[in-house]
Amino acid sequence: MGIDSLLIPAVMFFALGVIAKLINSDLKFPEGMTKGISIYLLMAIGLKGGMALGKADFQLAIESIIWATIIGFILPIIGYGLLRFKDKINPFDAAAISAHYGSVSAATFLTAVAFLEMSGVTYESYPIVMMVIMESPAIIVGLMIAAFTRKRLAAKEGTQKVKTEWGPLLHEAFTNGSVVVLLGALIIGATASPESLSKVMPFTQDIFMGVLCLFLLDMGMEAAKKLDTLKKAGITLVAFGVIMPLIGGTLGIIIGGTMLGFSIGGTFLLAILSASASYIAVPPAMRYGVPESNPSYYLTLSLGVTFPFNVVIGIPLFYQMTIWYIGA
Amino acid sequence: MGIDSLLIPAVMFFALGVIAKLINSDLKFPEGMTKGISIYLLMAIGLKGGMALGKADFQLAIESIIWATIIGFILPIIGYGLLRFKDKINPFDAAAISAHYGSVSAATFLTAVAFLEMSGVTYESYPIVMMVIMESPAIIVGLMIAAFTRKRLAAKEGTQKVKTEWGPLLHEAFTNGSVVVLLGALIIGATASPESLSKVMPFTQDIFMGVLCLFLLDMGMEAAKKLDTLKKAGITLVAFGVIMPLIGGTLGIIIGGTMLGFSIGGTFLLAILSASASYIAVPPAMRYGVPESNPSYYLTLSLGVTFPFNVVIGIPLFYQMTIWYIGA
Amino acid sequence: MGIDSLLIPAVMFFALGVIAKLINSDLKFPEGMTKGISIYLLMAIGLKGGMALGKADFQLAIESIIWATIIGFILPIIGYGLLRFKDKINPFDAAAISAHYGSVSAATFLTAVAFLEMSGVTYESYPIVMMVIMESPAIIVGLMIAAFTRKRLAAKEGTQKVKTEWGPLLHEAFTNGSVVVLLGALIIGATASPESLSKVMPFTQDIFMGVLCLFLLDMGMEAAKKLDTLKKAGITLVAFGVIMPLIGGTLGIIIGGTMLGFSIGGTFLLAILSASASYIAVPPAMRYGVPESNPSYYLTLSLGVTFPFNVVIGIPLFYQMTIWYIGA
Amino acid sequence: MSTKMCTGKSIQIIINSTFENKLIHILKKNGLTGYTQLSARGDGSSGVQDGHSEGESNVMFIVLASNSATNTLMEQLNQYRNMGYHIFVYTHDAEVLNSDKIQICQ
Amino acid sequence: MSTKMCTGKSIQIIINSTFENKLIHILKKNGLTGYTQLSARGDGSSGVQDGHSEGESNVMFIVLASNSATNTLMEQLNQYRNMGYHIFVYTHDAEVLNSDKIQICQ
Amino acid sequence: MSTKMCTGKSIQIIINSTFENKLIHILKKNGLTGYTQLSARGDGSSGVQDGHSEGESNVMFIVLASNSATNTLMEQLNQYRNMGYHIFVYTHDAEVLNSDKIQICQ
Ligand SMILES: Nc1ncnc2c1ncn2[C@@H]1O[C@H](COP(=O)(O)O)[C@@H](O)[C@H]1O
Ligand SMILES: Nc1ncnc2c1ncn2[C@@H]1O[C@H](COP(=O)(O)O)[C@@H](O)[C@H]1O
Ligand SMILES: Nc1ncnc2c1ncn2[C@@H]1O[C@H](COP(=O)(O)O)[C@@H](O)[C@H]1O
Ligand code: NA
Ligand code: NA
Ligand code: NA
Repeated sequence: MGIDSLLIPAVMFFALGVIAKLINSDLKFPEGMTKGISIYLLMAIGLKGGMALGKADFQLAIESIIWATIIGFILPIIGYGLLRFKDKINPFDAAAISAHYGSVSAATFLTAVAFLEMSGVTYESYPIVMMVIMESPAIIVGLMIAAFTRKRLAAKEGTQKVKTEWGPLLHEAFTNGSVVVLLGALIIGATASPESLSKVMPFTQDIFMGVLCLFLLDMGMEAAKKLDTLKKAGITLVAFGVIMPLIGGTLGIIIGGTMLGFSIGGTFLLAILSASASYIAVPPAMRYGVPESNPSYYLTLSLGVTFPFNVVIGIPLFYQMTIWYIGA
Repeated sequence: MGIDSLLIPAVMFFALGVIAKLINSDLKFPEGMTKGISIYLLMAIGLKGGMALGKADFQLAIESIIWATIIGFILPIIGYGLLRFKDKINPFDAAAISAHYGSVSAATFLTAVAFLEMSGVTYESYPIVMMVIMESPAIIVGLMIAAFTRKRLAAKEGTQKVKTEWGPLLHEAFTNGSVVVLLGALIIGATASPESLSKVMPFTQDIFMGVLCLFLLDMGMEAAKKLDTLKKAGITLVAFGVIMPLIGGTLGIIIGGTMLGFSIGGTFLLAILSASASYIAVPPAMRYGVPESNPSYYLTLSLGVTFPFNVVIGIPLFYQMTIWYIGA
Repeated sequence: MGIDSLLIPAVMFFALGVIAKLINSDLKFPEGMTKGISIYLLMAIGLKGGMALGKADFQLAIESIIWATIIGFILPIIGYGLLRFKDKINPFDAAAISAHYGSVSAATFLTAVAFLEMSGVTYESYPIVMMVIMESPAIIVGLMIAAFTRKRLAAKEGTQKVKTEWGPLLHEAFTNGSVVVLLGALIIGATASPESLSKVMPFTQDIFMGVLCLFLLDMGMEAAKKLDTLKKAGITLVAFGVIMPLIGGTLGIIIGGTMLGFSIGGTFLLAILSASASYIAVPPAMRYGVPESNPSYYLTLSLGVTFPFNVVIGIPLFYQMTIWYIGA
Repeated sequence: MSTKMCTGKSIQIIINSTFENKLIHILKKNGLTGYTQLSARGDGSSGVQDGHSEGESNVMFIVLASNSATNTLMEQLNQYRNMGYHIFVYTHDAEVLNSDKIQICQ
Repeated sequence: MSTKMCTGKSIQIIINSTFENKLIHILKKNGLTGYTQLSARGDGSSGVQDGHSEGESNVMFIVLASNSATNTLMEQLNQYRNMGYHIFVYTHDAEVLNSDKIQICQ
Repeated sequence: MSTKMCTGKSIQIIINSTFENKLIHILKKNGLTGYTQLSARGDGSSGVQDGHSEGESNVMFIVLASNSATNTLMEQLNQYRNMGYHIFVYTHDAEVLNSDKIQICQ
């Protein structure tokens, strides 16, 4: 299973994208194409989740939502602690970076779904709901830490304190485009009639895997572009980009397997969610809300280190760990 | 049937788009995506219509074309009369706005097609041809009214008269992109061999409904963006945006049911065509040809009032009216 | 078969595009759409070729690659000879133009594939590999001729000689985006498991023909846009744009039928490859590497003369010639 | 010792994209065969131009021209402005490297 | 005889696209209701902005304004700059054709 | 009391997009690490650049620099121009708010 998982087309197209950049090819997606594809992917996965959720257990859904919120709050706090250890990383950078790790990456999640489907493993719909929920809490944690830091520094230095503008930031945390499309499609998938949904499925189901390949080709190029900045980031940050998903993934397996009683497929997906780091919703929020932090760090880490780590190592690893933990 | 019709995915995605903007989400389609999708939709509907037309009655096709032209000329004149009633709206704005209502909205038409297909109701191919035809006449009527007004004002005020440039405007009326793709695909659908067309159908038929959902999501956002301007537009204009489709829809039912002898499906589609207002072909033509009018009014009305009115109320309403008129 | 071949939807959409521009329609694809579609087409054809290649003969594959390289070197030299005949075209323009004819046009190739599939004719996978290979050698020949010319002129005029920057140009010749996507998808198609590839096929196979139609619609518009410049180009160049594909196509039939022993389908595809002229990879390379040449000529010829010539006349002609040469 | 540059004007013209072809026509009639175009959005008295549909996009033209050619163009553009067209125009003094092929250095 | 134009400043502001709405808000508060926006990429101390994702794109705003309105805006933008926002601002002298509808000619 | 700004030049460079990386390289070699890029179309002696394919698109670079750095860059760009490259360059006087991080105020 281990190396096999790397030979699914989705992962191979990711590798192709990385190689394209490493050999300095001029391959480039036209502006807007990746964003268009990601709207499609979110819509498709949302509809799929919604259709499954329509037949799911209400109480377990609520419990999933609660645990998703808890994970979203805990992970950035753990991350912040790690980064501030021995005062290695300054508090603003630490706050902004760790916020990315409490949130999620839909592309990682979808690659994991592709992995399960290629292997014929079934999974529950709850992780899709959890993905929606986990977009937001981490942003709030990141902003709160930055606000406290700002207050403390202002008190110490006696300078005029910069007020955090909570309004627009909280708003952004809960209404960013990914959340809206995912949640909206989820509700539509759960409420529209099955016959009417079946007309939509050739678009949202049949061609899904192929579109994902195209998307991962571009993600590979983006990830590789970040490699340059890696040197500047330094060993501490790069190590963080590998250790943090290991912590998140382990936490996800425990919560999925024990607290929520998911099957192997569902537990594995929750592990991947927890292990993954955001690179769509959180970066703009941190740029706007924590302007004191250096933006080149967080994208480098989430896209250049953690995303490829999860796709290449995390997916087979967490799958094995889940089987071992739950006992196949 | 009434509320049911709102639960088809296409309409639900439209609602999602409206909500996204109402809660101020940053969801946004990349530049060009909507235009790309609409080229696809026009190509697909054109091919479909052409394939049906290949087997259709030639005389009825000619009659449909003649009636389409008549409707396209009559509706803007009715609209102009309504808007000029008691001199409420100035003649240039009235000319530009009413031109939109003689023309058609492909998205409204496609949502109506989706509604019929979900309900398993059959329909003739003639309305697709009529949609092509109805793009143009209203533009000419609008320009003619504006030209007359210009002449009258110049005579009254003795100022140097601004000459209307008919050439480029007539040209635009008959060769705009939507007309070319629709008409071209129609002819291709009617003349290419069925076997060769069957290779194209997975793209143009199977995934059609799904793509339409994506398109309506964006249309919902666009419609909601216009709500702000509604207040400035004033009650007269907003009322016009609701009354005009009722008049158009009724006219369409009478012509479709009595003059052309269409089935329930076909009559309903003609009602929707007549009720709908253009927001793609006509706005640039009016901007260029009637620069004296205020562009913020016409897009607000056609996209912000009439389009949602038709999708949410018009479609089930005209369907009931058609059944009642023809007698199921 | 002759006229029939023009009635396949792909060719008809190409004609529609030409007509759209001739009647000065404002139809226009949004920026980036064509590039996005062409990435998709290259990915799809690469996967398809790879899957076939997985089952193909290794030695014949190697031979194909060698012959592809030879064709790529010979054709631009023939072209240069023709253009320099009686010193008609200046050496820099001749070098840049002839380089386009040694390279290939994926859209022409795909239209030929569509033609074969509509006619139910089978073909080998080798020509797809040859398409990848033939992207590059011609660029190198073009650059070399230009470099020699530069040296000669500098010697004659005693001016300071401009050094050709080989590094970035050779690099571009071998790593341009089309080559990377095609070759990458080819390898993925040949190595990924058939089950995992079957999940990707609804996207890359089923909707392929439809997407190709959309692509050719835009290509038709682009080709027609070049017609204006044709007058400036003069009769010598236009004649070259027709004669050169005839030479290339004939060479392709001989090599495919005799040297490589391909079937009718495969031989025909190699003829089309040899007959086609690049308009994606080569123009930027010549712009950068041969700045002394006039860029408006080469795009006009490859896109405005040779591409439509091949689609409309070349495809049925070379098909007949292949049947006659091999004997059906 | 600095490279010789010659002085002229850079003319910036912002219009709705529906007028793009018309403006190109006007420029050509004035013998201004060189120009640069940028896709733009904006706001002003004719409402937000957010670039979503064709009728709601702006184009910004930049034309480098001699002082006298600039004056002539200004007069003509002013006429269109008086006819009701939304057209926004401003100029800067400019130094141009490419003295040879555009008619700037008299 | 040249068309009368009036003098003011063209203000160029380059910011990350996430601040787009905020800057529009600032402009409006200053009574600057007209502006032009261009999608931009770039490089500087906050790294390459290659336009790939929303957070890695720039926007270039161009605002034509009177000299005094320009001074006021500069002061405010400077404050944001001091707060840590990456904002790049420069101005040119400009001559504007549209004297009537923007508050340039006092 | 107006915010202190310092003077320099804004350099506008319009080139075919195939030269984008090369120009960035030239800028960097000159120590000009900040620049802004805009996607552009245009017309001129090398034909209409309508932005359709890669080889038919322009890029407009804007670089704010000190007067002396501008002179040096002009000389180098002029050399490329003499080699046959289509490159269109012009400058404006500019006042820059961000005196601290770019090498403008000497
Ligand atoms: N003061 C200004 N500064 C910069 N651009 C402006 C200004 N006023 C108007 N514009 C631009 O000109 C376009 C048309 O202006 P208007 O006719 O006022 O709607 C707007 O959409 C803006 O792009
Ligand atoms: N010297 C410069 N000339 C032109 N644009 C610049 C310059 N420096 C910075 N910029 C622009 O301002 C943005 C933000 O700059 P920075 O804050 O230095 O990252 C960059 O992404 C560039 O688009
Ligand atoms: N007079 C001009 N004003 C503004 N832009 C110009 C001018 N001349 C040329 N350009 C720009 O420079 C590019 C290259 O010019 P050329 O080398 O003349 O083809 C053109 O595509 C235009 O974008
Ligand atoms: Na996470
Ligand atoms: Na109508
Ligand atoms: Na060839």
